[in-house]
Amino acid sequence: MTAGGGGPVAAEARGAVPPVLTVEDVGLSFAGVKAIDGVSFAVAPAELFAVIGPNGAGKTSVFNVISGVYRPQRGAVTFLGEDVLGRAPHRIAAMGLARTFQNVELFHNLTVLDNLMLGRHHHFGYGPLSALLWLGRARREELAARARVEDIIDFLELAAWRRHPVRLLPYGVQKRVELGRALAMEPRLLMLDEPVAGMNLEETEDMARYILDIRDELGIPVVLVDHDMGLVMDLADRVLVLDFGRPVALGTPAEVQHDPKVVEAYLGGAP
Amino acid sequence: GVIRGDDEEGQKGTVTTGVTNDPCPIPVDRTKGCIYLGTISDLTSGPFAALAVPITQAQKAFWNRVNRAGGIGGKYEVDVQAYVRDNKYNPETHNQVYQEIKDNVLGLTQTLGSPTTAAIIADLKANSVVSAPASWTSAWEFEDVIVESGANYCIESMNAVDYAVETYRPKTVMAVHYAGDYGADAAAGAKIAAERNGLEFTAVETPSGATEQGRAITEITKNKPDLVILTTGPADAAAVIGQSAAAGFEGRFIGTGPTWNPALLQSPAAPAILALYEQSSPGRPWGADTPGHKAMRDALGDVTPSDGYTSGWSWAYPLKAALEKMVAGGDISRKGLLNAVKSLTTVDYEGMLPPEAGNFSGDPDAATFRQTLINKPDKAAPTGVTVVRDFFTGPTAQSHRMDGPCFGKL
Amino acid sequence: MLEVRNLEVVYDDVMLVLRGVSLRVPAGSIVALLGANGAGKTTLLRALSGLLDVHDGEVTKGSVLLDGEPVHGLRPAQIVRRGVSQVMEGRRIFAELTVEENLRVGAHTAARTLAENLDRVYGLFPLLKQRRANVSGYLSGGEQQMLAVGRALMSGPRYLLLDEPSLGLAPSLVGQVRDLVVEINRQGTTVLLVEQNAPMALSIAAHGYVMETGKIVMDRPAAELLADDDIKEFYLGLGAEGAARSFREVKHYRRRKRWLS
Amino acid sequence: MKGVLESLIRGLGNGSVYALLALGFVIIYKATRVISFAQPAFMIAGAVAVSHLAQVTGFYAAVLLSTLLIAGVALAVERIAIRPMVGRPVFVVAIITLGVDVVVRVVVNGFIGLDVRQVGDPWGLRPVEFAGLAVQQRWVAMFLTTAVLVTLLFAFFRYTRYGLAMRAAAFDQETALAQGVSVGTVFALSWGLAGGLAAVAGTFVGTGQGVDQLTWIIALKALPAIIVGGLDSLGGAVTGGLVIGVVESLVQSYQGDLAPWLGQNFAVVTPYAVMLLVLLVRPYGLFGTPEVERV
Amino acid sequence: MTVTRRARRPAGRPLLYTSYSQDMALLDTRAKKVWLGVLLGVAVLSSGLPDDLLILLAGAYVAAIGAIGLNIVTGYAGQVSLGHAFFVAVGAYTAAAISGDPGGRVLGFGITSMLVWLPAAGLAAALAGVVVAPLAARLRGLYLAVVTLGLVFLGEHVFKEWDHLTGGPGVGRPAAVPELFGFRFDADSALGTRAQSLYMLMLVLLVVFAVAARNLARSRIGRAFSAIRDRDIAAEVIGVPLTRYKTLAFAISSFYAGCAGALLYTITGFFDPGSFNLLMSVQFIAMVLIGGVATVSGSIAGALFITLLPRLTQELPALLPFVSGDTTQTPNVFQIQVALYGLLIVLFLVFEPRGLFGVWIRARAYWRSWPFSY
Ligand SMILES: Nc1ncnc2c1ncn2[C@@H]1O[C@H](COP(=O)(O)OP(=O)(O)OP(=O)(O)O)[C@@H](O)[C@H]1O
Ligand SMILES: Nc1ncnc2c1ncn2[C@@H]1O[C@H](COP(=O)(O)OP(=O)(O)OP(=O)(O)O)[C@@H](O)[C@H]1O
Ligand SMILES: [Mg+2]
Ligand SMILES: [Mg+2]
Repeated sequence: MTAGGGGPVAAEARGAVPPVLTVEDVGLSFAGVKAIDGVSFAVAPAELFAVIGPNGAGKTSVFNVISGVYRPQRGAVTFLGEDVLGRAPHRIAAMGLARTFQNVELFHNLTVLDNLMLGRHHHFGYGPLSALLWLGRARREELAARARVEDIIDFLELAAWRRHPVRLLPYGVQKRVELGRALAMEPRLLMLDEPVAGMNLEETEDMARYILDIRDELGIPVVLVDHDMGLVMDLADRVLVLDFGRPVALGTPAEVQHDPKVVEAYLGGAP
Repeated sequence: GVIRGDDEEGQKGTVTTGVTNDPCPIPVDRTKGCIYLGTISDLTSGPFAALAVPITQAQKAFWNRVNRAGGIGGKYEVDVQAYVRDNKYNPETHNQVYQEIKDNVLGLTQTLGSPTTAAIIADLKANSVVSAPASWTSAWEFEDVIVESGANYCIESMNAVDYAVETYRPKTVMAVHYAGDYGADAAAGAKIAAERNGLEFTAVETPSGATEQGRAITEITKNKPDLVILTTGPADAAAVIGQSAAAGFEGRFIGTGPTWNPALLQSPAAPAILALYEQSSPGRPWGADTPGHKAMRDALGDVTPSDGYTSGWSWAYPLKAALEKMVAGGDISRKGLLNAVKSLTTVDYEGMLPPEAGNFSGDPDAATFRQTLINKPDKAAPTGVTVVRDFFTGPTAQSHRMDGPCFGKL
Repeated sequence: MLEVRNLEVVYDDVMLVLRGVSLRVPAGSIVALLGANGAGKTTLLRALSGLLDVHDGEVTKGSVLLDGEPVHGLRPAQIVRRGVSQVMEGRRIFAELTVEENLRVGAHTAARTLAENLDRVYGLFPLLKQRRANVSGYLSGGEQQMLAVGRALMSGPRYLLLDEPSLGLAPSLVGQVRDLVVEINRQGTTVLLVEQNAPMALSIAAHGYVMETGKIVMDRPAAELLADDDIKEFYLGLGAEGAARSFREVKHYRRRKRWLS
Repeated sequence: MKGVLESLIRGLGNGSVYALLALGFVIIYKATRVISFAQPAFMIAGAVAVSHLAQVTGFYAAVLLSTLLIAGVALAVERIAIRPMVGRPVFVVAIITLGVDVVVRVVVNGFIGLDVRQVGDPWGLRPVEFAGLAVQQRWVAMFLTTAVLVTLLFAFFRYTRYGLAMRAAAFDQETALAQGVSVGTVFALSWGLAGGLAAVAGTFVGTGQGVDQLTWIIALKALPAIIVGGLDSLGGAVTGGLVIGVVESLVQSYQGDLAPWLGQNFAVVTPYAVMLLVLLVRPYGLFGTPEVERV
Repeated sequence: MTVTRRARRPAGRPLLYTSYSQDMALLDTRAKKVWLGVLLGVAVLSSGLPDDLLILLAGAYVAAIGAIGLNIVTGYAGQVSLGHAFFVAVGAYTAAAISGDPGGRVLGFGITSMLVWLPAAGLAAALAGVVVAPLAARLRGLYLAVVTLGLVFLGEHVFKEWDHLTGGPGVGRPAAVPELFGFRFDADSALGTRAQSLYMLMLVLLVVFAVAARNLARSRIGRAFSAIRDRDIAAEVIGVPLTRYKTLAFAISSFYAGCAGALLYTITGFFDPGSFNLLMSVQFIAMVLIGGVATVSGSIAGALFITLLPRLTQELPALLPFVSGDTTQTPNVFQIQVALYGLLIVLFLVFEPRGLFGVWIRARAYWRSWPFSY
């Protein structure tokens, strides 16, 4: 899969290879609140799939269901051909599902470096004993991991912050670190929850660039949630629109953008 | 490596570890040398602080009097103030502070508590550091370096039971006691005596803490024993006696020495105590009329009377005797002191205890002192008790063979 | 009028974050404060509402004047009582309290006007009214953001400091928040608006400041800022010819503009 | 049967003391998320203060004075040692309270002296006949006093804005400050109340058997009580206290016969056993609010 | 990856590394190497101190091992445990029983070699840790703290009842025998006094345990612990199994505690079931907090501070002439000693909540930014 992957590529991919992720008729409610109500979609390899919708529409909840944080009352979730519903989050992560969080969920007292290294947690094979002794295996694996992490640090231009505890970093940088942590997992699918919220234009543009590179050059499919329409409409191959947990529209940016339901439910007349 | 402990002997003025030719820090007579004795006691936060404080104070007064009376063999005065340490009733702490002072003292005029002393006994023996314990557990009968005074808890409660048998003809005896060297020791004595007198015996171990006595009280009121041998602390004793009586119990209580505290007569349990309680003890109370007691009262001046003072004071006599013997013998050293102790068969307690109480020679069984007293509560008396039965040895104690600490036998 | 004079703020006794910032928020106006991440905007707001020492930060130089009286060094509670109230960055709602309880806490200093303020906020955010009894920690990000803004209004402040209020809000809501700010301001509350969404901020502000690494680098009427080429390029995302750039065109190695350095 | 009831009533009596102590812990926890290990010291201080004052002013006045006195002491401690810690990790603060406990207790021991001190309460060990049961008056007194105090507290937290302010401050001090909540005042308030409650509890602990240098240990009983009830629930504290008291009392009376294999004096640890059992079922105690977490 | 891997000098790092292994080394800076060298030197030299101090320090070193253990579960993994005393006890009794005299009053198997009883003690405690972990894993913050406290009380009860093992309260039992290849560390020997041998033994062991802990901390496991502490949901979502790691944390921490317990009483040679109480747990917590959370060096500093404090406070009253040595008066020296102990802890934490480590950080930060005062 090579660069430039817009709609057609994805379409072709959908035809050719089985989807990376499928969500079928998922329903989730909390004490009366219907967070998700019959949502279905599929993400093709190397597709850049966006989910948008008003606040409280259920976007984050969908992410939480897929990554195993919430257990839906109904529906099915298949990742890389396996049914992952009800699996513990860490096992789903080990399968290669990485995500970022809407409100940055970094490990605040750890340095950027450690946060990224943690992304690689399930790639390590050594156990407590060799950890205590720091002999052969532990040392070897740690060095290797460090090398991969440094690549990401270069890629995301985090070198300057390498040793800083993330809690002291500006919000924008924290978001980048979180992306880095997800990349360090060497994911088969990347889910980004509002990656550019609270960023100024410059940073938004950088983030856009990173997302495109990840998809185009690493060929990692991405599910993107954000309220920045400029970003979503420019980057996404396909867009799913939710409202009150229900799917309102699904299609290419061009299609949904002019869908009156979407305009009325979501876009409003805002800048 | 250097072996420490005796290299101070090289220093000028030092005769041996803990003995100098220079006068004491607070001398009566500057021409005399000084013998240093250490004190390791429960002075602040531990369970026995209330007793330990007066004990320590009394011993200070005791040695002060000795010094003013010309010291030891006219050659030395005794200092017990330079090396006083707080053990918080914790074995590790006890050991730590002991390590701190051990190279500066000839012996210990007080080492309080059994588990605490056990944490240093090995070292005491290794360096033959003669020490006076501040507890009457039967374990001390079997340690040469420990110079205890007065009968141990085990004997004390044997006598208590025998006394009760004569006086109240009980059929059933219950020992309500703390765990360990104090409580279990007394309970064991009571058990032995009960068996010898063919009485039905039960033991109820109770934790410390006034609200924890519920079980003891229930056991007492449920089984209604004719006699309860009580081996706890004062507050708990008040709870047990008071509430059992409130619940209609009418049997007798006899408490072991440390169970008593004069303030119990101000407690709500006072009526019950006056009605049902007697108290055994290894020595005569504060108010007793003997030269020793009188000397003590004069020496201490106007303090709130407490038999902590009485015990502390009387415990010091054997050490005084041993020191005099050592100085007379000329071998002024820890070994010398230990030999002096081993050769003591009697000690002059100035009437506080019979001279035989100070027998430290021969085998433990023979040397064990077996006389105790029984007191009854008395609002008029300074420490709230007066003697009803002076020093006596009950048949059980008489015939009992001391072949190991009692608390092991419960 | 809220005025900051040559303010210097240091964190942990060592990290100098504000290097002599000065700005004025005239009573009754809306003032926008733009700036890259880490510029020090939040720090400035902390200084204004007396929350620095919670972060081991302190004002080492300069002063903050509220209607001419110095207020730096006052305790936060006192500052709130004087009518300055802040919407903190990152929502910071009391997750374990219900929506309504959150609002009540917001009204801690204005118990008398509680009822009317409550109606006002529910009027502005019907969604909150629906969720009034829900535990706020379970609200969605945007819902929490509304709650944060609503809570700040509960003390009926004269000066409202907003730290990125549109963060995480759906476009339609961003519009609402903008109108809301205008409305609040019309009702007589002075607003200092920290925003990453520059178009939104400048579209309603009378005056704008741009902050870079602890210094104010631009201080112009909003209209002028909107016209400024740099602002156009770096905050509004408009190409030179004035049309919005597509994110796909953005070059990774694009030159970075810095006003100083 | 009679035995069971009497044992039960004794349990309720002691339980209501635990409840008072537990309330102190909970109030401080509600406002600061800290378990104050200084409570035992305040408790014993209260009892000792009463035992001295009672001789001059009589019992009831003494209790009132001592309550105010200890509340004052608590306030001072809070101002000096706790207030500077606003925004600090709670466990650091917890250890500080521990240091405070040590200091206060040493001072108090000085006032206890060698003897057991009596608080001079009017009830003594006198029982009242009560449906054929001999019930000690002091237990009735404890129970009633606790009931009254609890009602007052509930009213306070219900009808003033401080209840809410406390929870807010506990959850996020900075944000609470930003809402104009004076976290300092909240802290002071909670410590003052807790100190006062401890003093009352201490007095009751002293009734019947007096106070000595070890009495403070009883205060630790409140810890399992607050866990059983839920760390941040006033109602929970009361329930927890009573449950612990009753179970303990019943175990004291019957475990010896029913389950001797548990060893003598299993009663001493029953509070903790109960606590563990409750937690197995409810990780936040009976009434504690679960931690809110979502991503 | 798009960018090829380069071991180049990373921007913004003051120090130049030519390889990651250098950068990831325990002592990554010259300063650290020097400091450690100096400290170890001092430690070794101080074996010339008077015996009583050596005994005290030996105790402090053992305490440090325990504190490091607590720091692993509480400092790194964020699971606050007041149950440390219990695990210490398990270790102490395992060791004592294994090396105890078979014919004696209390349980003993007569295997005196440290090589046997030290690991055994650690493992026994670790096992206990694994047993409580499942419950602990469900609890949060202070709930966990108080539950683990309950563990201490339950343990105390068991140890007091089980007098065949413990000798019973107020009586106690002899501790483990520190014997290695026939050499007795608890007796004067050609190599030095009892105190000196014990001191060196504990020093060496402390170094071993400390290095191991540092390794753990910088490994995947240490990182996973910190992740759980900072944000457990996020940790799980990036692939860290919570329960498994919480259990692991308890196991390792308890292992340290067990070893500390086994060693601690070889110094006094004797111990009593009353010792393993709330106070002990609390002292360990204090060591961790005063030293600095989640730092090994901090734990050691904290242990030294707490263990030496009483000795210090003993000397202080001597400087205050007005207080009397008369134990019946208030205030007397002994009360002041205890009060000072509490007071110093309070003062210290009020003025430096981040602990001794915080002091060091401040100093360093200041130094770093020198000559600029910010
Ligand atoms: N754990 C939970 N408990 C109760 N309600 C929840 C929970 N999680 C989500 N909800 C509710 O489900 C609905 C959807 O929440 P979700 O976070 O998915 O919205 P969203 O689309 O991410 O909104 P936003 O764009 O503001 O982040 C919201 O109304 C929220 O209140
Ligand atoms: N508590 C703190 N301790 C030390 N440094 C801090 C602290 N808080 C912030 N900083 C530093 O101060 C600088 C300014 O931070 P601040 O949050 O004010 O920036 P900002 O303009 O609000 O950024 P954003 O737009 O992301 O909110 C940043 O470099 C940050 O690292
Ligand atoms: Mg969301
Ligand atoms: Mg900010």
